[in-house]
Amino acid sequence: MKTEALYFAVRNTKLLVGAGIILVLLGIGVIGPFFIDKPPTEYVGMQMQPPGGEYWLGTNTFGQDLWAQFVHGLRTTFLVGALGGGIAAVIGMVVGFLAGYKGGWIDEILNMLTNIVLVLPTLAVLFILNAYIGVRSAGMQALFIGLTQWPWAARSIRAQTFSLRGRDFVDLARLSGVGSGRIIMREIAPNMSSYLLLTFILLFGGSILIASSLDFIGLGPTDAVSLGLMLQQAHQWSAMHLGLWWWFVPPGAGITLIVGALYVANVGLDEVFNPKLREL
Amino acid sequence: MTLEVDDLRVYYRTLKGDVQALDGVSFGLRDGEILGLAGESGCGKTTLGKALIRLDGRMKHVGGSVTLDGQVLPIGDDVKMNPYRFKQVSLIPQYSMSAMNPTRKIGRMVRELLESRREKLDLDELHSRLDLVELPRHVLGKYPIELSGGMKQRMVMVISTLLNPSLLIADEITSALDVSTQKAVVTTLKGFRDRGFVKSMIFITHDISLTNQLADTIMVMYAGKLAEKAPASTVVNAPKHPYTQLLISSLPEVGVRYADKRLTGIPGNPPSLLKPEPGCRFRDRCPLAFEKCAEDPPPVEVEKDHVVACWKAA
Amino acid sequence: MRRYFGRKLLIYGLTFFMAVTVNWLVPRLMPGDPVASMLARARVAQPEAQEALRVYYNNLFGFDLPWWQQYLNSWGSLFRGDFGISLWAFPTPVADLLTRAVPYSLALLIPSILLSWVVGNRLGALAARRKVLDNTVLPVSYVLTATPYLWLAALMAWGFGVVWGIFPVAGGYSFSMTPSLTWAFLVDLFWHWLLPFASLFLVALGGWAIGMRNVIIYELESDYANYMSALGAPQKLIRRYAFRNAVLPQITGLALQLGVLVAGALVTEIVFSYPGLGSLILAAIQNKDFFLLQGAFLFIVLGVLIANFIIDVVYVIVDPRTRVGMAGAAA
Amino acid sequence: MLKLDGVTKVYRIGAFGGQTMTAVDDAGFEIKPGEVVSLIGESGSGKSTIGKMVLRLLPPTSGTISIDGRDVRSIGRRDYYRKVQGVFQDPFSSYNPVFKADRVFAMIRQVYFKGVPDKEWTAKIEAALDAVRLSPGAVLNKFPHQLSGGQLQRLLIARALLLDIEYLVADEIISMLDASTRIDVLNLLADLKQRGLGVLFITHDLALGNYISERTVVLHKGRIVEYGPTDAVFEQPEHAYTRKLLASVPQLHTKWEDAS
Amino acid sequence: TPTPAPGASAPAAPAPAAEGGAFPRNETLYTSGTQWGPPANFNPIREWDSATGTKGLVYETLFHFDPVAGKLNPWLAASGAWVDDTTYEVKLRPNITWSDGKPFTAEDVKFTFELGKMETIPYHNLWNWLSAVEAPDASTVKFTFSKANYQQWDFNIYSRSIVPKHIWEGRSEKDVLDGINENPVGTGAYKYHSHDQDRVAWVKNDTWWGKAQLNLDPKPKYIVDIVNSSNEVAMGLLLQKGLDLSNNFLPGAANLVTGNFGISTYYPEPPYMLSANTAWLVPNTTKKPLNDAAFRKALATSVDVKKIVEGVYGNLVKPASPTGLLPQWDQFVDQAVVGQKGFAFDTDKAKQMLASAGYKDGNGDGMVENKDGSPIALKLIVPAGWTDWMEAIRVIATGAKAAGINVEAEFPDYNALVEARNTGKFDLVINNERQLSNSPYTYFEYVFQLPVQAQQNTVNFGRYENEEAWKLVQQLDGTKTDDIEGMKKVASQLEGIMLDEMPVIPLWYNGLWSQVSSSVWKNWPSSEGSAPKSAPTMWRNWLELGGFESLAALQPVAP
Ligand SMILES: Nc1ncnc2c1ncn2[C@@H]1O[C@H](COP(=O)(O)OP(=O)(O)OP(=O)(O)O)[C@@H](O)[C@H]1O
Ligand SMILES: Nc1ncnc2c1ncn2[C@@H]1O[C@H](COP(=O)(O)OP(=O)(O)OP(=O)(O)O)[C@@H](O)[C@H]1O
Ligand SMILES: [Mg+2]
Ligand SMILES: [Mg+2]
Repeated sequence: MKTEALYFAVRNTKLLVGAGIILVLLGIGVIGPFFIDKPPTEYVGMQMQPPGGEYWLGTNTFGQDLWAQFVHGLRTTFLVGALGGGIAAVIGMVVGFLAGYKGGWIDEILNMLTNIVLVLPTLAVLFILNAYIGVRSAGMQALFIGLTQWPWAARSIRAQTFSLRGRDFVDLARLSGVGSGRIIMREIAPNMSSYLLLTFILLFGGSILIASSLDFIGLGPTDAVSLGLMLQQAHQWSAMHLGLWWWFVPPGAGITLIVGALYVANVGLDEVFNPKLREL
Repeated sequence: MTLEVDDLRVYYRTLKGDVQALDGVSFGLRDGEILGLAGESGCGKTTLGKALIRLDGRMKHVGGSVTLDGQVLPIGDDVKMNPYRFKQVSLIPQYSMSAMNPTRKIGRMVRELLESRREKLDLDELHSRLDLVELPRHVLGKYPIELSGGMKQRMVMVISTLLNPSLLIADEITSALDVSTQKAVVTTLKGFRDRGFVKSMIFITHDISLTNQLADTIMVMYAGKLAEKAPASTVVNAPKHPYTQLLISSLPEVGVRYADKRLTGIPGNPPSLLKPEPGCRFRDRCPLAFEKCAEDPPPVEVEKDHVVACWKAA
Repeated sequence: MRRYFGRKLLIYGLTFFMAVTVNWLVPRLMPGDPVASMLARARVAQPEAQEALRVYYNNLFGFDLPWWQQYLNSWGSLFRGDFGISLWAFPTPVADLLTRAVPYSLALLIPSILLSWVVGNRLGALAARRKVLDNTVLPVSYVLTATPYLWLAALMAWGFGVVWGIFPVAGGYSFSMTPSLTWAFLVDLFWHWLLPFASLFLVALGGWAIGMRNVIIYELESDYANYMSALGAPQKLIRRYAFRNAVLPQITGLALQLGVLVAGALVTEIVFSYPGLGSLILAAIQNKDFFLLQGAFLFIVLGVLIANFIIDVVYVIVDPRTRVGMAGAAA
Repeated sequence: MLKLDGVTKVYRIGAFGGQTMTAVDDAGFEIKPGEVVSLIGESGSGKSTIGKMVLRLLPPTSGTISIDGRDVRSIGRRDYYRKVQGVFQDPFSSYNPVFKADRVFAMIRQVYFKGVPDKEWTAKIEAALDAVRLSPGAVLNKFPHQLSGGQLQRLLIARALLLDIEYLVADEIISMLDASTRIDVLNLLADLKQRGLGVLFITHDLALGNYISERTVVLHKGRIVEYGPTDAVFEQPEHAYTRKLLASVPQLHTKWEDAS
Repeated sequence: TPTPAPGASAPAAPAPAAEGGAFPRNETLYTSGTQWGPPANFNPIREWDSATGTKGLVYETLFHFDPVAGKLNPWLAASGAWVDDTTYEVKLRPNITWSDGKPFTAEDVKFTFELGKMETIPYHNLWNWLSAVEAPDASTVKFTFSKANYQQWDFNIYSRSIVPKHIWEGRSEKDVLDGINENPVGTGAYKYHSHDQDRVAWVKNDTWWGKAQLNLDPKPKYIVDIVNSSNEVAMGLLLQKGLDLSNNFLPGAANLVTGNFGISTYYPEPPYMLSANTAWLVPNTTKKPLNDAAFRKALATSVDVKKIVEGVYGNLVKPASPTGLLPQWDQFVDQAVVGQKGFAFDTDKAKQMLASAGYKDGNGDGMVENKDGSPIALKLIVPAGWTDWMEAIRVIATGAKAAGINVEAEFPDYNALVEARNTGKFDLVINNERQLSNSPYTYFEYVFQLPVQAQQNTVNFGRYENEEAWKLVQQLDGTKTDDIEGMKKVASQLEGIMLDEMPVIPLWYNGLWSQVSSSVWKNWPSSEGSAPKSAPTMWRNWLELGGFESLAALQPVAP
């Protein structure tokens, strides 16, 4: 079963392309900053330089090196995505597992809560929270995103748990005297590990998109450079009208590439795990 | 002769290679005959049933031919096969509970299905058939979800036989039912045949006792091959193939008690169909096996209508 | 059925209740003296105006009252349609600003949601299990859904507006116009609407196409589809059935996506300086106009809840399963 | 003695348990050590529900289940499961597909045999496997999908045997098996019975119930319609439902038409 | 430097031809850069948030002030003069009518100034030293003072909009302060036309008195002021010729000027803009080592303002003079004092100054310590999100570090910054909250005002205490505005104190942001040729500082 998944994994172009792009970008984001000696906000002098040999992505109106910003921005963007997606996934898992496994009134309450948060337009909530409480670090931003993005994950995990709970091996574990927590962790979760991975990937991508919206609206972190902030700055400083396309095209393309690659890899994985979707 | 299957080979394509699920099966079916298809799980019953109407994506028609009413069925070609479906070959699926589009009223679905096959819906005929299976006529105005499981099954039976096909395939349609419902279904099927809604029928099940209630002929398969085919009573009472014999003897019947008579099963497992070794596929489990079994036993008609594929029986 | 709606309404009610409560609570959770820090944030220089604002805020929040009374009062004013007074556009009532902006937002949202949903579903359905189409529609759709709304909007504004100069890139209508029911004005309005609409439409389109493709593949593999093929029904009919059934989860998907779509519209409006709620929210954030922000928030929540309810009703109308199931499964 | 007394199970379904459905209604019977009681009834009649209640996977809505006179609710779960175990209908779904099949043993070890040294444990497993006539080499260290249904069911029984159980709930344990394997498992149960095990044998196949059990309970729509020694139930069924059921059983050597 | 997208200069977007309720392009002046929210009111008393043009286009003041000539120009007034040391008499022009046809009289002026007796009116504190306003006849207003603050008075007479008594009489205090004042009735050259969320439109008042009496005749029939949603929008509109005058800070505007887009600024080369206010680096003089003037001076010497001007602002601003006095006040700068005491960027000199003041790097980390050996770690703050300033203070911190002063840039929330600044809980902060005015008095007041209070809300954030300097500032206020020499004398002394003590460190002059397009209207103010030299701006309170004159000088491109 595992070898079969691996067999399909290495033959699935979607997965390979998606994962490849993500790895390359991740690599740039993780390793890149070590090769850039100056901080990304340092202005290196020449302003509005188009992309070229010295400044790969050119410079902006202050003469900041956009490649340096891009590289650091990738890092922040991945961080916010991973953290926000991770937090959402954890909450989604806890709520989903508990509701799905325990059932009864716990399910009723958690389900109600999930539905409530689900219909709330979360970006609007984030606006309010960020504007008031003044979220000013990437970590906090990720936390807030995580706190609002979990419901659909919880919902689908709940459904999956619910169907797994009825499986005989769960009953068998109970007959072996195993406790609920252990059953969830050791019996149910491993059975949906691929599903959990897929959920996390989607949350990861979603968090990045939300973060970019927040950044763009001026509620981004002040202690970091992110791709969304680059877009915001480019917009604020009229890059479009000044013809500085190299200021706003790469960060947006970066986000699109990351999120798109995540989604595509997700489909690839889905096909690997789910025989029904495999191409014949 | 309605149906003539000749040396049919259908394989499943898998990663590890072809699963030879149907490896040279030949048999015939006369007008009005009901063939019960029995055998251990995984022996290729479903594969045979599917091969006669619709191969799924992974199935590959490797060889052999199927002739129905004198026409060779293009079973390997999904598109060319279409005109024969429903009109000549039809099936009652195992999944009757979910076989109907949940969002269409049944009557409308039937109409659209027929129209798509350029057939006119004969409402009177439909009504009379509904009466026959004791379904109220107003079910046509309902959604499938509004019917109980038994009603859905009967409805599907009516739909599948609406165009009076020559051959009807019923694969495990009773295995999820309790005994009294099983009986009703089987009786209905028989009625269909008797009224000429279907000319002949292949009834697939692993319950030999049940097959015996309905089938004129029983065909026992083992690991993708035909083991024995004979009139029902012959199979039940005087089987010739060692596998059939062992199978029959392991069936408890009402009245047989452990305390009185201890039945025994067949030791061992059927062989893998991935790269089966040549020779009789049952020989590892066969109490009568001898050297000759290393060669493939050909099906031999040992007496009229009684075909056995075994060196010992021949 | 009544139970179903009852339950839905309960959830919506609770959601609204929670939104209002959060709205009420958040300023009170701010560290320090909220009035003082709001005054500091509102860039009002004049000391006199500051004082007036302080009095105003204190009255408004009723900080001298017991908290439960403050809370009840907030509900009271809400039901009177009183969202307070905007600081940014002092002394315009927030409700006025919102009602003026909402038509623009709706004009973007409703057509883009509906059209993208319809077209996206068609596209996805077409693509499913058809190699060539699948290999073109799908990648494009993925790129589209992965695109941040704001970026696509910026690209379009740049390309069509700045570089080619075909479309205006800001405002709801030209500054040379005064609103009137003339053709010239309506054309102008449409011209300004087109780009923001198109960028919203495109991003959303991708999502629906992908969703539909995935759902319809499951439908095409479902038992009824298999049965129909076994009976020789043409692909056309099977696809038609599958499409209809796949659309149903997509309706639910629409409800789930509403929040995201609204968010997309907000940032798109900002890129195009389109005079809807998004631009209002941006102004509120930039000018620390918390009354406006809160008002906009409640407006959006209310809008989304109403839209959700409409979707629920539609769903019940189109899916017989829910109706039957809810009436209590028949024998 | 395992005894059910007035056991009723009402499921709440729908939102906030708005609707109810009585799956088991006032069921009472008992199982003695060394005895097989078969529980027969059509699909949905509440057989599994009873089995699960006995296994304490579901709490009864009312009524009591007792073992040797003690209400089971007063017994700790772990102690209870040392005495009462179950095997379920679908051997394939009884194993967590992502783990090796012999993990079912390891789970028991973790809870009940923490201190037992490896060697002793291996010996214990081998003994249990022997009792169900499995060879350790053939079944240990394999994934569930690498084993046949019969093997899997026997492994589960072996697992139960590790605990020196007194009662076994066998819920349709053979219905998914092939005719030829079926009888082997059935024979195994019969052997265990002779060793003093009490078995609640749940089935919808009357022939099987008849083959193995001492007493039979016939369940219809959650109610017990017939309860008595198997011979009596099969030879002189008192309830019309039982008779109908019996008449519907396909017999190998007699056709329905001939019977009626 | 790259040029903006070439297509940007292509003809305006083919917005459908203007018809119906539209403003004909060639008769309309489009402006932007002043309003950051929807036009909220037309109440000239609310001069901080009334719709652009309320004051200046509709309501007028007694005088205008010409910063170039440095003198008051009579506007509604025909003349004004001190009849004695504490009495000021204004003669009004004849034949001025309100736009509703009623005559404008001395009673209106008296009424307007007396509104200030209400506590919430912005000019309420005028009555601390104004004792009475009389209107002996229809064209004469007499102001009697308890104490004559000549400099402040001049500021008042060109700043206070005169409102019609017959309409405002009887309005409650709340109405006066908070009223929206729809359909404003003024004496000005324009009348209210219409407004929407994102614009306010004014239409020319054909019977305006100034046509005859001032010989001014503004040509635009309509003035439409567009509410800023962002600089981006303003720039886009400007490039598409949808906007004639943009008073936004448009970073990169230099490129527009040099890049053949038909867009120009006051100066065709750096600094492109006139100067409007000074950005200061404010040290908290109550904290060690910032309480040491020598240290402050060393810090001032370490700042590379040129780098900020070029790097951050792309030369749109110019470095401030060591006194920080705006160029318009050049005559008050005592060059001798500056030559002797002034400072300029010089890292080595800064190091030297630190050393000679006794600040040494004892622990060898490259940064000097306090005289007592404790480490120095100063935080320089600007609000988060104020991007140009954020950039600027990074430069400052870098320069300071190079000189051995450990300065870190930090970006707190605006709210936190204001709190820290007003309560004196900061080390270093940037501030520019003083505009050009009629008098350098306002600047010195900003720097030296005493007494220092628990909360310093608008002035002297550095809490610098120097009684002598504050006396001098008051003395300056008491100097008559035509006594230039007297003013210069006081100013020179104050400049001396400033340069010795460095209570604040002037950095650069923020520009009077103004980008104009000559596609529809020409004759914009410019440093070149015979073009008008007035301020090309619609900024709040600047219409009286030359803004209106600039509008009035415009000529249509196509007649
Ligand atoms: N999609 C598939 N891919 C690969 N192998 C398959 C596939 N479907 C069936 N097989 C294999 O083909 C063989 C025959 O399967 P088939 O379903 O015809 O058996 P069956 O007799 O119908 O069994 P059952 O009684 O369990 O329904 C089996 O060995 C099975 O493992
Ligand atoms: N968790 C549950 N919630 C609600 N109803 C349930 C639940 N489990 C079972 N039921 C219902 O209770 C009734 C009895 O179910 P049970 O599983 O005991 O039947 P059974 O006799 O074992 O049937 P089968 O032969 O199909 O296994 C059925 O109608 C079933 O639908
Ligand atoms: Mg089968
Ligand atoms: Mg059951």
